[in-house]
Amino acid sequence: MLIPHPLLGPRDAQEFTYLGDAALLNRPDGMAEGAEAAFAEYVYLRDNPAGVHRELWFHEQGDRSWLVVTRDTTTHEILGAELARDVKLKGGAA
Amino acid sequence: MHFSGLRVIREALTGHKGWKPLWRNPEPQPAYDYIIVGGGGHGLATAYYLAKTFGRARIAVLEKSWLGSGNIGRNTTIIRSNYLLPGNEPFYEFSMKLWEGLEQEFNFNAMVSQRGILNLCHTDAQRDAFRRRGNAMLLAGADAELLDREQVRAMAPFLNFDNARFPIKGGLLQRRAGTARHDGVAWGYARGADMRGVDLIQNCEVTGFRIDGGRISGVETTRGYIAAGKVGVAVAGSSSRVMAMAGMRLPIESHVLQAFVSEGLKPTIPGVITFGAGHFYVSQSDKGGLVFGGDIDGYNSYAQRGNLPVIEDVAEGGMALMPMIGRARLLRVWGGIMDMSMDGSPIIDRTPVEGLYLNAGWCYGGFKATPASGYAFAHLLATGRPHETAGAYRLDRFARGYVIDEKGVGAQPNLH
Amino acid sequence: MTDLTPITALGARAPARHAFGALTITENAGLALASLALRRDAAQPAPLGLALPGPGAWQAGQGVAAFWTGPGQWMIEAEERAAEDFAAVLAGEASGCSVTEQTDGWTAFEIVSDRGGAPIRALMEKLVNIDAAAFGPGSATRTGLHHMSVFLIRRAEDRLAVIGMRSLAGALWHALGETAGRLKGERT
Amino acid sequence: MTRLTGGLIDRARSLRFTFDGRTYSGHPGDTLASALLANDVRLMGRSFKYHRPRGVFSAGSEEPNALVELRSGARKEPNTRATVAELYDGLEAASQNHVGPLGFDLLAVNDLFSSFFAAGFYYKTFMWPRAFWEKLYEPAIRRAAGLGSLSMQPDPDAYDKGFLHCDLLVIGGGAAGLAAALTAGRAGARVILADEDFRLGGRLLAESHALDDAPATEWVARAEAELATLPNLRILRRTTVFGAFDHGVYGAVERVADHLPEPGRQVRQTLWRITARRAVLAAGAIERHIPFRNNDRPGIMLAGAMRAYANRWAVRPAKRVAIFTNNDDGHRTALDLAAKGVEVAAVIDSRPDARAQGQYRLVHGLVDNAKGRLGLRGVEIDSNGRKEWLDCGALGVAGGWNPNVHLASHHRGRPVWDEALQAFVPGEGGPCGLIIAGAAKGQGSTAAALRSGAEAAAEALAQLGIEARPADLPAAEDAPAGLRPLWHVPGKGRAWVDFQNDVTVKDIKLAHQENMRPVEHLKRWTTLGMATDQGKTANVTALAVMSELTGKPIPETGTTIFRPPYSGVSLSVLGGGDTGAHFRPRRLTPTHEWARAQGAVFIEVGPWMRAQYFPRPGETHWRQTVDREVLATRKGVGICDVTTLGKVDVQGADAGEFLDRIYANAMKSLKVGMVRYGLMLREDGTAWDDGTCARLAEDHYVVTTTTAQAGPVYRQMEFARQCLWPELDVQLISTTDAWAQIAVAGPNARRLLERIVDGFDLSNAAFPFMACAGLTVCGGLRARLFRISFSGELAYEIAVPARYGQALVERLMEQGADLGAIPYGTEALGVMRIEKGHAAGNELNGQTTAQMLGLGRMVSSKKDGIGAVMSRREGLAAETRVLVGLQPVDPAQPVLAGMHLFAEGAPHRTETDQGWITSACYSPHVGSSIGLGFLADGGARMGETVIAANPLQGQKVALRVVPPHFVDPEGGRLRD
Repeated sequence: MLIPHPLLGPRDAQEFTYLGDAALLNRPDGMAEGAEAAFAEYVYLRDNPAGVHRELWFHEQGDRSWLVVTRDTTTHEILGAELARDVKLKGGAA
Repeated sequence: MHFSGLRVIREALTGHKGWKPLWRNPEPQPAYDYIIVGGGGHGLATAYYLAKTFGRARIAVLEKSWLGSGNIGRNTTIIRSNYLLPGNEPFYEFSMKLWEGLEQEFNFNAMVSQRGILNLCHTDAQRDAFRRRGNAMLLAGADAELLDREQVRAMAPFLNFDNARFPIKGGLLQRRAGTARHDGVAWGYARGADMRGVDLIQNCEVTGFRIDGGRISGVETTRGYIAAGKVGVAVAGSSSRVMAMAGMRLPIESHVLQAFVSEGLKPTIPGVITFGAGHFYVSQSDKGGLVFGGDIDGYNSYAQRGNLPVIEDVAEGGMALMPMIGRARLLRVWGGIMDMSMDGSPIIDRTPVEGLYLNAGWCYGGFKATPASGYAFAHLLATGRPHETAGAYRLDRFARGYVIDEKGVGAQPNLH
Repeated sequence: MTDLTPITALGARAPARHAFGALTITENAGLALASLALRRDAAQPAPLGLALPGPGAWQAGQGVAAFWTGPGQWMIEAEERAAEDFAAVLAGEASGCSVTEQTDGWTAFEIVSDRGGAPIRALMEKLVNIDAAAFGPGSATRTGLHHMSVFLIRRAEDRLAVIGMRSLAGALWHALGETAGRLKGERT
Repeated sequence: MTRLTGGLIDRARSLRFTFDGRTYSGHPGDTLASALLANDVRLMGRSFKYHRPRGVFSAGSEEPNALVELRSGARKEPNTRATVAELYDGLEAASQNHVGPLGFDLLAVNDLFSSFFAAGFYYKTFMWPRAFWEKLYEPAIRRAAGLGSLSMQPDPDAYDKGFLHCDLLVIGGGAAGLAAALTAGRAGARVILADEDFRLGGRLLAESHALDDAPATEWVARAEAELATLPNLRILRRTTVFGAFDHGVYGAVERVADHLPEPGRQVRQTLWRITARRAVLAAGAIERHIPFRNNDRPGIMLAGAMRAYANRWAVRPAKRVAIFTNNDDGHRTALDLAAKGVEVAAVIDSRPDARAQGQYRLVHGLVDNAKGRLGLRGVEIDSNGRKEWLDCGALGVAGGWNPNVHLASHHRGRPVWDEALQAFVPGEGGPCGLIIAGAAKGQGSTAAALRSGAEAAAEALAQLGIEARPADLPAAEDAPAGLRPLWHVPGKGRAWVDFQNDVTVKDIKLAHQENMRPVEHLKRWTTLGMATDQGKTANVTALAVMSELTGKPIPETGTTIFRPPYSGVSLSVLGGGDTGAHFRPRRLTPTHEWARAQGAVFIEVGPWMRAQYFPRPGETHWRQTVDREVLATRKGVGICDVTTLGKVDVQGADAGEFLDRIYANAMKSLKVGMVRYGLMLREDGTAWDDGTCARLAEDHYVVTTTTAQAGPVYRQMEFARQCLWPELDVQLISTTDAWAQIAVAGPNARRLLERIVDGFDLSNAAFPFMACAGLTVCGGLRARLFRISFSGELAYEIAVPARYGQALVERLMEQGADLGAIPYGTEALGVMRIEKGHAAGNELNGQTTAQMLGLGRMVSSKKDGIGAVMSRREGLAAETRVLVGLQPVDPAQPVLAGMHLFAEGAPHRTETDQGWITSACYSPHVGSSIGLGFLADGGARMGETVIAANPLQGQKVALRVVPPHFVDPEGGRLRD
């Protein structure tokens, strides 16, 4: 697989470490009411779609950027990749 | 039709005219008491035990493709009960006991072969962990032996003892573990269920659940609506998709695991050997192929195929462990979809929808669990109560903090 | 000056050097390294007169050079200044930045070809999944090599630097030497 | 030895080789199969199940029959296809899968009882008595099964891997592939042309057609010469592209030295991972056969293969041959062989209206039997009911051609049925960027293949924005095949569909009868297509037979796809050569060479090699050494390299806030110049990693992690920085390797360090427990000093630039000689930390909580640290097991990690299990073995006796529960 790094172009996926669903960007507020239920969902439940999936990859053997990659889980086709930092600053993975 | 050596001889002498279909191809009835969604190993075993052990009738198994086309049709055939945690070990040992005698019970040779599994260890800390695990196995009534380096060498002299990056220090051996002919298991259960009146309906995909007032009333399928008293879902690889139709999100991600077989070879290795430090495990099939695998590819996938780096990684592990396999050739690589759960352990439980039950999250270890999974799921469906060995496999264990995390890696499915 | 005697990453008093056909590999023990990262809202500096390069690039100056290592992050190299507190020098040149000493975190192997770029490309083909033909002079990147993580810098058509973690110097030397040795054995 | 005229062999040179011990000779350009045929050897192997005698069936990598063990000793390679093994001088080959000589295989008895071994028979018997399966039935089956055997010796050859990048990968160097390569190469694109053969040309080498009125081989030579001049094009001969992976990545194996007796200084094979922006699959087609009774006799082969042997290798398969065909292509074989002077007994054509195309006997009819157990002697012809035995030594069978869709289906895209071609062609869902050309997509005539290859390349380049004109191509034959399907010859007896696995038409009928009708059931029940050829010559025929039985058309009966690899790939080359000691790189500490010189014993710790202990002369057991190291450290001073701990430099205005969020405990409040123990949780609330956090300046911290978790913790810190809180001003960089970090522990630690620091006040008042500072040592060397202790003694860790680590240790040893300074390794380190009750990897195993570790109060509820919320879940809060110390009631008794704990008198079962021992050692300080463990309700059970059970090793030991601090429980030593 090749990951289209937004700064470095296509790179061997072997340089990356996979984490999973980009919803992990949306960490609940641990000090809020009902935090435990929110965290149980955040930590454990996944949409796990057969199709377009937004997911986190870490360019561990590269520039150490976390990326949000949009990929089809049925074909492995990659539809785009962004710096996770930018996605988060724009308001998260929703 | 009862299978026996005599029968084989008689048919051989009379041109095999007497063999009957292994199962019928029934048309779906309008309603059943029990519908099992998924005609893979776990679904077929569930139907079998529901009919045989729990004496239930009016049972159908709905399979979107051919019987046994799930992960039971593509795995590395290992059976074992070498678990650590009390939530797991008694269950897998129950499964092991069901394997022993399974073939005589369902009169079908699934080639259950207790040739042993040897987990190698390479550090003192690993040996400590193996001692803890081996003892946990013995406490649950399973068998286990802790071997030192020389005992391992006597069993498997072909391993790399002299020039290894991770020297072999010993191993944990379970002699009763081994392999079984995966398709044969599916067929044995299917035939046994069919003989007891279960309708095995192939090419029948469930496309929706009909839920009235929080209670299941039936399933929509590609072959029409079928009413049901209770519905049990056992669709490894598709669990999230199927349960989404009932409005549920699961603590599961779907990942691809590749498995490998070499060209046929004369007997080369005795039982199952696992090399944790190198992410490699191997056995040899009765046909002579080395059957081996390693880690999952590590990314969400429904594509049923993997990529080259894992193939290389697994081969590297194999060559590091047993360099004498180098001149053997890889014949085939295939990929299956794994329900990787958030703690690496399965779910056998009721759901918030009354009458709808879930059997899922087997990660890449569902094959060895097939008998116990079917038995426990049938128990749950028939009695409404979890089987005594499967009581920890609850859906709410994640939110409540009772996870069963054998590897201790937390809520990251690709590490389990 | 301290009276302690340093050793190279390969554990010797003197840097290693070996020729394999067209390629010569030399341990660059004198190279000083310091990382530089922009802090929030900091303007991009030009330390030691270097125009900091963009993603995938290496920029050489007089005895110093810089290569991009990540968004807002660079590694600064200085020839033959390993014995100095180069990070302190750099920090003085880059206010508003986080600077960290990195000299001893790495081992640099300089690979020089006496037959132009082809042997360098042939070596890269056997070691890294980076398109050697597209990795011309001035390119720099980090990638995997035999289960290790390395920086590659194409210093010139006939020169490649491979910078790996110091603790892996022996393993990296083995990988480079083994591959270069086999290339020599091949028909090239 | 019989050779025809012509051919692409070098008759000027002879190569000697042996087969089953007999010496023969061939020529450069031969394969083992062609050379054996040239020597009139027809019997080459035995089938898998019935051990039937078999000869060569094809002329390529689809070969199901002629499998041999090639080479000898550690280089022995089982299951090697004689049809692709390039002949070299001194080649040794042996037939396989037989007991006794090849001609008198004792296991051929299986064939006599074949009716007992029909499809699926295994599943119906061998069940009684149960114990007989492993002991009797299975071993017998396993010995009879399998094919070749391994040498059981390590592969002595070298392998490597590499990475190639191109605009266009052309797979296959036949007519279509050459046309594609010429088109793309001339356009200036970066092209790789790969072919599995040792010679480019593909089928063109096997045919007698003309291209532009000259032999096709002349055009091939010209094309090859032109390609060689293009700097942008690379030809990989002897290279099999075995798999198509995601995003244009292809796996290929180049057999660098398989055509040589030994590789010498080269690698034997190279694994190439090719990243191609586009690819053209020009893999040709594979001929299919027509099953009839006894159609597996040695001498019966594919008609196209027969033609290849005659034209390319100048080999006649027998003096007198016959052809059985359902299309015009079979007639070509007859013409080519006749032209070479081989006697053609007849062409038997199943099409009633077929016409002879030359001077040979044409029979309208079928072949329905064959005789000649070890080599064909004749075939029985059925011409409208008239039966006749026809003498012949070889029969060519031409059943039509199947496009070689293998790679096109690697992404599980299903081939589709082409009614006109009566064959499956690649369908939708193929690998992205892969364009199919030539016979692989049904463009089987030479002219069509050339055209299709050129067009495919132009199309691929157009997609990349590279302009290319299809290459101008020579005039070539363009005849239709005129095929009329004939899938098998009806009749009694066994007619083979899958040769290697002995699957016959009858087996398929039985599968149908037993309702094993879906194609996957058919394959699994009969083992069809499961052999080393992946059913390349069997699958489509089997589908057609099943389709006849079900009455459904072939496409409704099913399709079949292939999986990587295209043909067998040696595990050696997939492993790529990094095996043995170089399987994974080893990380060495800055004092590694020094430790080695001291005679240290090393141990693998994750990727690192660490000194485990430093034996001295006279010490005969490792325990002696470790006890000495521990006692000497606790009495004087010990020195240990702890560089392997992860170190992360954290800077920025918000560094403190950031660390507050990633640690369970507070770090923002840490004073500059101080160190704090830090505990990290996973977001699920489980204890994850621990270490120290030192504040060097207001905006500068240094975090240490455990050795094992250095990578994951750094990754998690970057995740927190980039994905959770990018608004914080924080910069991270690892400095693990940059600093040699040396622990100096023991009552004399301060005195020793005072001798090397440059005027730094080490007094307890000036530099108390948990202080840190930057300073210089040994006359101006930059250093960092941390007053932290893992051993429980007065201790420091001193860090200097890594290249000075060894010199520093030497200096410390020299300066500490009179203070009793000794080096200690990881064993002594472990003993001292157990004696002090510090948690390490065995306790922090990812399954335990802060509460279990006795650190529950460290988890702050006043801030939103990672994992804090989930650590409060019901199940975690209800956990009563806590870390305790354990000491044997009888000091002579052993304590071992992994023992399980039980209340006295309780049965030893899963249900009564109260915990386990995590770490244990012999404590020279206590004078007995001691352990740490998690015990249910352990905090309330001090002084109680519990039973540690180790049924695995037959041990039961009574242990007293004690606090987990065996040394200096008040902590006076480390604070003074």
